[in-house]
Amino acid sequence: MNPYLPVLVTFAAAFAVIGMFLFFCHAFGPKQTSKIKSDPFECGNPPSGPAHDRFAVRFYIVAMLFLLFDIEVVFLYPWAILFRDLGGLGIAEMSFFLVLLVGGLAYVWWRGALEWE
Amino acid sequence: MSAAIAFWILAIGAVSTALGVVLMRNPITSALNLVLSLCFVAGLYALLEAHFVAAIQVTVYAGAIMVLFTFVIMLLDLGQVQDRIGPPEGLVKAAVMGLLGIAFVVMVAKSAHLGITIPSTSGLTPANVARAGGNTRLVGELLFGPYLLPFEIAGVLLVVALVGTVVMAKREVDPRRRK
Amino acid sequence: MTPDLGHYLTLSAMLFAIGATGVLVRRNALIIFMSVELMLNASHLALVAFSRFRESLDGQVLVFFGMTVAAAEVAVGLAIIIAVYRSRKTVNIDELRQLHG
Amino acid sequence: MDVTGLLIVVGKVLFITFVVLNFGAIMTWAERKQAALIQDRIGPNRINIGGFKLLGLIQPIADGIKMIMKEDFIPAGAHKLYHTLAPAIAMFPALVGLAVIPFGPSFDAGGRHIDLQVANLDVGILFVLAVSSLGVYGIALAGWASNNKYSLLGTVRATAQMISYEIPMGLSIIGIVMTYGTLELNKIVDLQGEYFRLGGIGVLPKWGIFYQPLGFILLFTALIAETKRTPFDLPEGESELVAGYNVEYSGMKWGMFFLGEFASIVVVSALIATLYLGGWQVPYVHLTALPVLPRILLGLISFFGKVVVLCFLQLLIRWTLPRFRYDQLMDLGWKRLLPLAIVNVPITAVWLWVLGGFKLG
Repeated sequence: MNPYLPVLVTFAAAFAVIGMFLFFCHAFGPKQTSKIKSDPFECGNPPSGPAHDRFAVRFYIVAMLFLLFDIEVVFLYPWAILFRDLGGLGIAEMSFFLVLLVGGLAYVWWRGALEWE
Repeated sequence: MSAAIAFWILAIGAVSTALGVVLMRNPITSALNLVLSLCFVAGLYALLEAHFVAAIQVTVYAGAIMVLFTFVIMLLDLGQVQDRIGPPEGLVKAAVMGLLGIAFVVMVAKSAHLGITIPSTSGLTPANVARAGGNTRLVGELLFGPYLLPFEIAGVLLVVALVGTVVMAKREVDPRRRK
Repeated sequence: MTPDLGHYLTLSAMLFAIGATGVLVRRNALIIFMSVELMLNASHLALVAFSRFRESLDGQVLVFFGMTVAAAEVAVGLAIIIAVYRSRKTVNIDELRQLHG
Repeated sequence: MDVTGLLIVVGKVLFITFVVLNFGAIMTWAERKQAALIQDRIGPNRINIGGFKLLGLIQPIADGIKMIMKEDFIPAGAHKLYHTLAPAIAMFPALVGLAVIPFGPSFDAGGRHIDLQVANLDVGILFVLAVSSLGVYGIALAGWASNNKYSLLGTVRATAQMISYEIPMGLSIIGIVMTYGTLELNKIVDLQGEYFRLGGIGVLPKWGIFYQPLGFILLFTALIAETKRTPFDLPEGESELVAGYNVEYSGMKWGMFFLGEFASIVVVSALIATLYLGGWQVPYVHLTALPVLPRILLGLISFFGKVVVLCFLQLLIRWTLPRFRYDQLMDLGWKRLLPLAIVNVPITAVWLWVLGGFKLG
């Protein structure tokens, strides 16, 4: 049997559960809207300022670093599987890569991109 | 039979969401359509027995690259910006491009000779791959064997990208610019 | 009827054509960038299909490198888009024509 | 088409879905009871059916009914579709995460080999990583679609936190993959049934935690951060952000975020139990040599016992530690866990070489 068939069945079950929940909350709850209720909730104060403001670029830097490091992590997986078979050669191959990785991290750290406050 | 059904569902899903990327006005909708499209293509990879590539397609492409896109759309507050295809000359351009695209697809479909088989080079049928330790293992063996140099160069490329992005965005981290 | 190489190539061509259309008709730099990713993805699909039907895994290794390049490209490209947005307050490529001859 | 095989698959899927949802619901009760215990209170004890209170165990059912009967409120200016889609996406990874985790030993019945694992994929553990990396979109959409600045702030914090801790998470699993040489979780569990031998006698099971004590701590920390619970609950910091990305949610949609959160605690526990604590293996008992029924029972008890202990541990952490500041959170992720996870790779290499499972030549 194709190994992905059970995965599809799991997805179907998850969709069914989620759909059921969404249907329930749509079907059984009351519906009473009012002007005040529809306002953005800010602890009872009248809402102030735009809801969609631009936010600090530091968050973007985090996302960017995440993307690049994520790729590096994915690079390590096939190597980790083969680790025992590759022996010393594998160590040498990965040392170079890890030195690059650590170098990149050290640079980012040094430039202060990891500083938060 | 079930492979054919899966192929058609995934293919229709991939194409319709790809159309969504190009046709939808809201950038967030485009981005989400692209995420879906990438996931459908990952499903096709799985159908083609490329398990490792399918997994990293979801992890890296849908789960990291597209997160970055979503972040930028939210960061620049572009979610509300409605982008039009453009004035009449834009529509003409769209129509011409669409026709050219259809012509291209027809050309490929005709020259690909539906039903053709190409000679196997190393006999790595899915059954043989499973016997030799699985798809991920064999891809790894290629990666750390004949493709070692490209692998290390890719590592260098990533570090260059890391340095580049930090330099580009560094002005923002400058403490003087903070509120 | 099991899907064969031709089906996958045709699908790949369709995705590529859709992406190319997006690059040429949209004006929002981010959506153009996403369309580029769509084209790249289409070519990856062709590579994986070839790899499966040639029964060799080299195509998948190429896709792996392709994704690495895509990640690096997106990280730098989006950093550029942000930098442009900060100085020009727009990501509409029609309004960004300083380098226009 | 093999109908019996398909039915078995459907049965296993229903089982894990049932387990995740019910464990998740019971966790809400356990959390409140445990908090009460720690803070010297009584906790939920009023709900009863015909006078039977069952220690307040009926509370989750009452909560569920309450949430269903509440108004499904979508604020003005919100994006209706995405507002509805967000909790669905957020809950999805928790519901499918258990699909590749073996929860019991395999056995033969009726001339058929049955694995107590829904799907045995070639990429195994990468499937969990791939699915969980998609959960970010649920949170991102929730804040973006709500048209509320506190939601958006919570969202930005939550996504930045989740992606920051995904790196140490992926890196610390590398050590396990190096040790066992495979991504398939059933093989990893099988290998954990062997023993470190001293003078020919098996003294210690080859569990991941004995190979990877550092990796265990790193992964556990990173996974707790992924579930966004105290001390990592900044995205929901009530005192700062009202409630973060779920401010504008009510009724069952709100419940889906929280059921998803509790369900992901269960998935996290199952993953840690599988990778580091031997999965369904019972130390010093050779399960595969036992007859079918005791084998399955012991395996299930062992696996779910470990899951319960790990869930309990997470609740204990939640009620013991105060919330981090955001800069501390980011520092922990990028400046502590990430370097440690990188260092863990050479440490593992040396350790495996010392233990003799690996040769340089």
